[in-house]
Amino acid sequence: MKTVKTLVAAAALAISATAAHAADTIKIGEINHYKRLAAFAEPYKKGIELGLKEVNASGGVLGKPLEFIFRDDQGKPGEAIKIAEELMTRDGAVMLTGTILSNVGLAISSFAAEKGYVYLAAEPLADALVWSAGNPYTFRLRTSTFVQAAMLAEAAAKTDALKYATIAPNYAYGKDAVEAFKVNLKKLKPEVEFVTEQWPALFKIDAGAEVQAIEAAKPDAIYNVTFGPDLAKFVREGTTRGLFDDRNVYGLLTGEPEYLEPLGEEAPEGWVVTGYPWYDIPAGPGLDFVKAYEAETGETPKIGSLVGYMTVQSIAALITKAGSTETSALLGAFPGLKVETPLGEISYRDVDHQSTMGAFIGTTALKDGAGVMVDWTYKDPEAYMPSDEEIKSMRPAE
Amino acid sequence: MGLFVAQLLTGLANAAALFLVASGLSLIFGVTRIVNFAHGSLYMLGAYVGLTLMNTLPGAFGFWGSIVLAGLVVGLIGILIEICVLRPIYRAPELFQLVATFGVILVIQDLALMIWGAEDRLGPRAPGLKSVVRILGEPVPQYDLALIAITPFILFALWWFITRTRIGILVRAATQDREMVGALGVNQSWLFTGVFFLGAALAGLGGAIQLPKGGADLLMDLNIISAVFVVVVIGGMGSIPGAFIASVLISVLNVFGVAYIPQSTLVLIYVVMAVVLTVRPYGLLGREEKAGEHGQVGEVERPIRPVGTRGRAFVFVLLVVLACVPFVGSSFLQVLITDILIFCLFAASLQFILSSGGLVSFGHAVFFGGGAYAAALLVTYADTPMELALLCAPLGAGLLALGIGWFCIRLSGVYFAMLTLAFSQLVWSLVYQWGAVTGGDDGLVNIWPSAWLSGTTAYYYFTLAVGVGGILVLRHIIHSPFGYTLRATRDSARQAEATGIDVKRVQWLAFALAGTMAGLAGGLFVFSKGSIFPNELEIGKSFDALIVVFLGGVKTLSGGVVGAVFMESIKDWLTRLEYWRLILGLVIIGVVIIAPDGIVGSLRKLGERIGLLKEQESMR
Amino acid sequence: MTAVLKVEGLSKSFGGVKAVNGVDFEVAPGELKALIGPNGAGKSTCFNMLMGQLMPSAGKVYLKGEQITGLPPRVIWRKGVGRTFQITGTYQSMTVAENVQMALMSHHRKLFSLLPYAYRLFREEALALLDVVGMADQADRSCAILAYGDLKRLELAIALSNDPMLLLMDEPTAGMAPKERINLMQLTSDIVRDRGISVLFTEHDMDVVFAHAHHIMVLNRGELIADGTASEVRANARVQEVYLGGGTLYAAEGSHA
Amino acid sequence: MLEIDGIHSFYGKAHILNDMSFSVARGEVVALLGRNGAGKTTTMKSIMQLVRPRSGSVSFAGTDITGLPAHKVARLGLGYVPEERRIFTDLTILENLEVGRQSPRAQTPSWTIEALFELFPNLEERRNNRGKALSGGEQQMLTIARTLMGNPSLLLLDEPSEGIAPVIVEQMAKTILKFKADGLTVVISEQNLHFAKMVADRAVIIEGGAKKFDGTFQDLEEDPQVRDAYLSI
Repeated sequence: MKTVKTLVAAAALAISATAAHAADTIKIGEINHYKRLAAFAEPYKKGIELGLKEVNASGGVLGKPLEFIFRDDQGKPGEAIKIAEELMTRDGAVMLTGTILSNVGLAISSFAAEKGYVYLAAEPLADALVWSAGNPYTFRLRTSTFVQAAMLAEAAAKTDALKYATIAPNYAYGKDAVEAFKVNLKKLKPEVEFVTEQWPALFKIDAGAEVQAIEAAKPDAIYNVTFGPDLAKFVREGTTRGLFDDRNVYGLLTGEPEYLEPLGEEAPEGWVVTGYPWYDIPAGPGLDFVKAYEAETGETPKIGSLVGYMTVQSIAALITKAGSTETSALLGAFPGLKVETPLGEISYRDVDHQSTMGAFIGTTALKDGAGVMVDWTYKDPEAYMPSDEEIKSMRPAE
Repeated sequence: MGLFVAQLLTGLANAAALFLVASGLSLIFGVTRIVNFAHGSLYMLGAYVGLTLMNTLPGAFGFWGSIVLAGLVVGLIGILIEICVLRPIYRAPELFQLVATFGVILVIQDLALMIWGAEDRLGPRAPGLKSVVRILGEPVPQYDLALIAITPFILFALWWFITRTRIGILVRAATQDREMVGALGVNQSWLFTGVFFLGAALAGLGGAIQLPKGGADLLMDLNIISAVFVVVVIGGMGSIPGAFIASVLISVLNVFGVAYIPQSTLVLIYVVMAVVLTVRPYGLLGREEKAGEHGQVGEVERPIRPVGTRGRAFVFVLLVVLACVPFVGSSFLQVLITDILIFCLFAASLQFILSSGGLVSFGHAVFFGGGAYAAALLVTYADTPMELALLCAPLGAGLLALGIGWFCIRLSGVYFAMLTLAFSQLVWSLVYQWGAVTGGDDGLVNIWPSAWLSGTTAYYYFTLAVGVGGILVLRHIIHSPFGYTLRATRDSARQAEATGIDVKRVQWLAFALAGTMAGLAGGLFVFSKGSIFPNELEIGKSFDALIVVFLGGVKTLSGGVVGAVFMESIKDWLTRLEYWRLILGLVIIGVVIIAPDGIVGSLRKLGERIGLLKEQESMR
Repeated sequence: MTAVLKVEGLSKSFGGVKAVNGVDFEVAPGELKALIGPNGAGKSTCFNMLMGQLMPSAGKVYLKGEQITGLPPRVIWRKGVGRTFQITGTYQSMTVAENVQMALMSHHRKLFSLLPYAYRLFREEALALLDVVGMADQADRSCAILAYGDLKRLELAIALSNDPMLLLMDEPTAGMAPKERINLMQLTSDIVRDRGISVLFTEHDMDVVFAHAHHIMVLNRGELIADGTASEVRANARVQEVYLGGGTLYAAEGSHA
Repeated sequence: MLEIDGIHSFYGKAHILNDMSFSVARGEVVALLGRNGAGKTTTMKSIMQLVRPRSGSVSFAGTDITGLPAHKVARLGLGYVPEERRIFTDLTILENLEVGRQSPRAQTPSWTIEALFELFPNLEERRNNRGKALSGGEQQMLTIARTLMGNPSLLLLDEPSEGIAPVIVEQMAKTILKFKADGLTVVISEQNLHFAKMVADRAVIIEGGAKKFDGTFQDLEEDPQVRDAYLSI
């Protein structure tokens, strides 16, 4: 028993001793899944660091340097909330941002609303964040799942395909992505039929079995939401077994460098995908970013790099507009905030706090032994979003 | 028909890697009694090493050579782990070694990240086996056929090795009585090391051989380990043919599950596991395990007494200090202590059933998460006020524990542990895949306390009262007749039965009580975080609790609480560092080696040696 | 007078092998009766069926005329049968007194009580029982550090805690030195006499058996081949052949013991 | 042959052997006598180095074996037969024997499986049966046979008569005398004085972890004080 107290006492001492801090920088609390999803989080972090360097080189915000405190949430929402509290109350962060996992994003969002902290969800894709579980304190940068799925549905509706198969990881994001595709496609082309829906467990795909099950349903086209190692296995088995021959395939996020690059020369050809064709960006702010990023890191950018970079830009613009780091000022400045980014000007919508960052949609091809997107276009999201009334009816009363 | 055959073949091909890893785990467990949690990490290393070698060595020879070499390299890594980490602690209490293997997982995770980087790697295809063969019109990849051909060969080789060679006989003899094997002139240390080499090499082989069907990524380790446990348990711990049958069974079932119930593949596997264990408690080919058959090593637990006046004064002072925290500490400190208190209550509930009851549960988080979900579901769907929902958390978890306990309590030892794991994973997969009700992975959010408790400080005091209260209640129960009865069933079930004690009933109620307390902790948790997600009842959460109990000291009363405080505090500090998992892993391994009796047990011994504590009467 | 224990046609087969085959016997009140036989003769199987650890394949067991066949051990214990084991089954993590208190808590049906401190319950009663077996001075020692002979005595005290009418003792003196064997069996005999308890025990030490048992039964290959007084059994040719041997070991000493 | 010199052995903190010394000559049968808990088994285990003495030394055939791992001690020719018949119940009789097999050594009786089956005919009948199917007596024979497969020059037998029917005990005594005739040195620990007298040349009485008497049985009979104090029949 004795040891209990000694330890508690020691722990309490250690914690309170390090609590002092100086306040000559503006600190932003950044929480992410750095360890277990390092493949996605690291380019994002590098994007942030590039953004910070540029912001601070031009004098920071409100005359002070901008600083991000990066913390690892271990992939646990409960842990993320503890860290969020620590960032806000001990480390002197003025607002929270980050997270790639939707569930962590949702947890922080709920926490931010309860405690009255501003939270910019940089990467999580779940639509619930801004719609069904939306709240006044939460804003989101990245293009929503719904919009990207709607863009793919639009492309799909233009073909003769009537029988669709879907495959998506069996968790909330996958479910949202399939639902959004179905809703949008049915709206455009009511006669389509979904002949099978496959739900492999996230990162535990049994690709051979999935391919067989889809093949057995004899679809005209396939809608894919798998990503990461699941996607690699699915593509390999599907290619080997001829699943993709003479079929249209629509891949949500499949064109993002994070997922396309590891496939190397086995990247599928002719899939219609959303992604980020950094290698093909015309001159302008988009290319400037790519060049700056390559120069800074020696690596080619991922979509995460872009999101990280735009997160810094958004926050810098937000604080500048608010003229203060007080929560009330930030909250007042956020709706309608306009930000100049590599993708052009985006704004944070008043109705659902979602940014107007758009998406690239194009077709996959092989070039020099690597998968790329060709014939791509960049589309603004607003045309694909539900109407303001629909959104208002989804968002909880405030 | 064609499709059916093709599906069967896919299942058989998928069984290959699973069987290799599972047979390695089973072999190691069979001989050393170590439940090697780090086996998935060896599988991951096999994949990375194989990939690196394949990129260096050209052609078909290079490909197959790389697979064999990867096995050998991982086998050598296994030897390193065995000699550096496990050898020093073979004499520690039973199952203590699993804490060390957990440390190994953390270390390997960070090392792999350092060496191979964060990006997923796609495995190369097998030279000459890149296309498909048409069987009854269905395409079957050539490599699948190769795997189907190789696996029985490995099974046969292992079987031959175990049953027909002298070393195999020695291995089986050592499984039963290590000391005796040594007394007959066999160097058991090297036998163990050899077995560890073989088991690790099999895992490495599994990792390398699956490369053409997948690749290498940093999530492989934990992704395969639960499937491997399922296979080993269904097949029967220590049985290699059992591991084979179970990997085929699970893989084939999975293929058909994908085709016919694509939404519930996870649930399917755990249902199969629960059913098999309920019908055949020791797995398909496992043997009945008598508790203590393999010699529960380590000292006997000492007689207990409630703490004296000095101890009570100490607790009182501690409580006063904790009560003063809001006046001096930051709001974060309150949040941190709230977290720690909740975890302490959770760990104490596991310690109750594990130490006093001798029932090692590998799935205790199901009651923590179960309680949290009970409360969260009530709030979400019935707008239940927080006070009532919080009351329902322990009740819900207690009911769940009564249900799960009814099945599990019939077994003992490692099989009990594995059945609790199966049920907790079953509940987890239900919560995870039944999104319509539980929100699945997106969890249930906006579960906040009532206004009077919504402030950080108010909730801090509330947790302090309920959490410490819960821990004290558990402690008192250990000293009550029921606690003594529970310890009696642990010390000698036979004697207990022969003196009027209904052993299973006592264990069942204790299990339910522990579940209830874990549920209370879960209830406190959900209202402190405002949300609940499936990861709170996942295998990892159960391991967290197990580790702190072992780290604190199994054969003590306060081990769980001390371990929880220790672990949460150093985690809070370490997670700020870049390679914190590496450091945490090393810290865990270090503590395990330095303090084989756990922190409390070792401090107590130290105290006795330097004369601070009264020494216990020694034998004779 | 009703027999305390009556066994009729008791049989047990394991996978077709008959371990115990049609055994009949009685134990009278106040009787100290031994069950001997070669290893594997079925003594332990027999004992385990009497105490409910094993379900008989056939046959009946009566305790004071009441049928107890197949009841679980804990129920048989509550009906007044105490048991000691060949390998002691005490609670290693408790003190000597607590071991007895545990049995008393069970006897007084306090097992599920959550409020009182267990170490205070029935302590006087426990000390009295320990006094009977001469262990009172060791009441507060940890059971784990007791000498083997003391453990055996403790087990006897535990077995007495529910005031049994019958004690089943499986090799009560196994692993003890000759002097201790005599002491323990003397103690048992005294208890049988003072409390009017009946005892059925198995034993390999013929000194102990011949010196203390009122009657001796011999079991061989699952069948009872003799049941009688010491001299009857010793004179039985069959018993000599299968069990006692040529007599080089015990013939001489048996007479003067 | 075997020299034990002032060893102190502990289990954890418990001091079990206190300055134990005795020696055994080649071809001799020595019985360790004493009540349960006196330290007989610990003495055996300390010789085998299954329990490592904290001080003092054990030497065997001129080699200091103190602190060696048990398997090395066994390879020097010390054969240990434990008390609780620790056979490998999942292995067949033949496999049990295989575990004990070591190469023959000079000046020591060598054993083959055939020779052992001649000595213990019961085992031959059941050669492919698993250990758990054997009766207690057969298990005891198997433990001895298993150790003999290592061709030991000195045999440590821990309580060979315990829990065995008298008729088997007699057989056992004959077997041990045969070993002696073959030139094997034997140390047995016993509580059964009748049995010890039948086989042993010399008795060593242990009490409280220390040696209290060392001499022939005749000496013992003539020293009633010792006899009554430690053995008391």
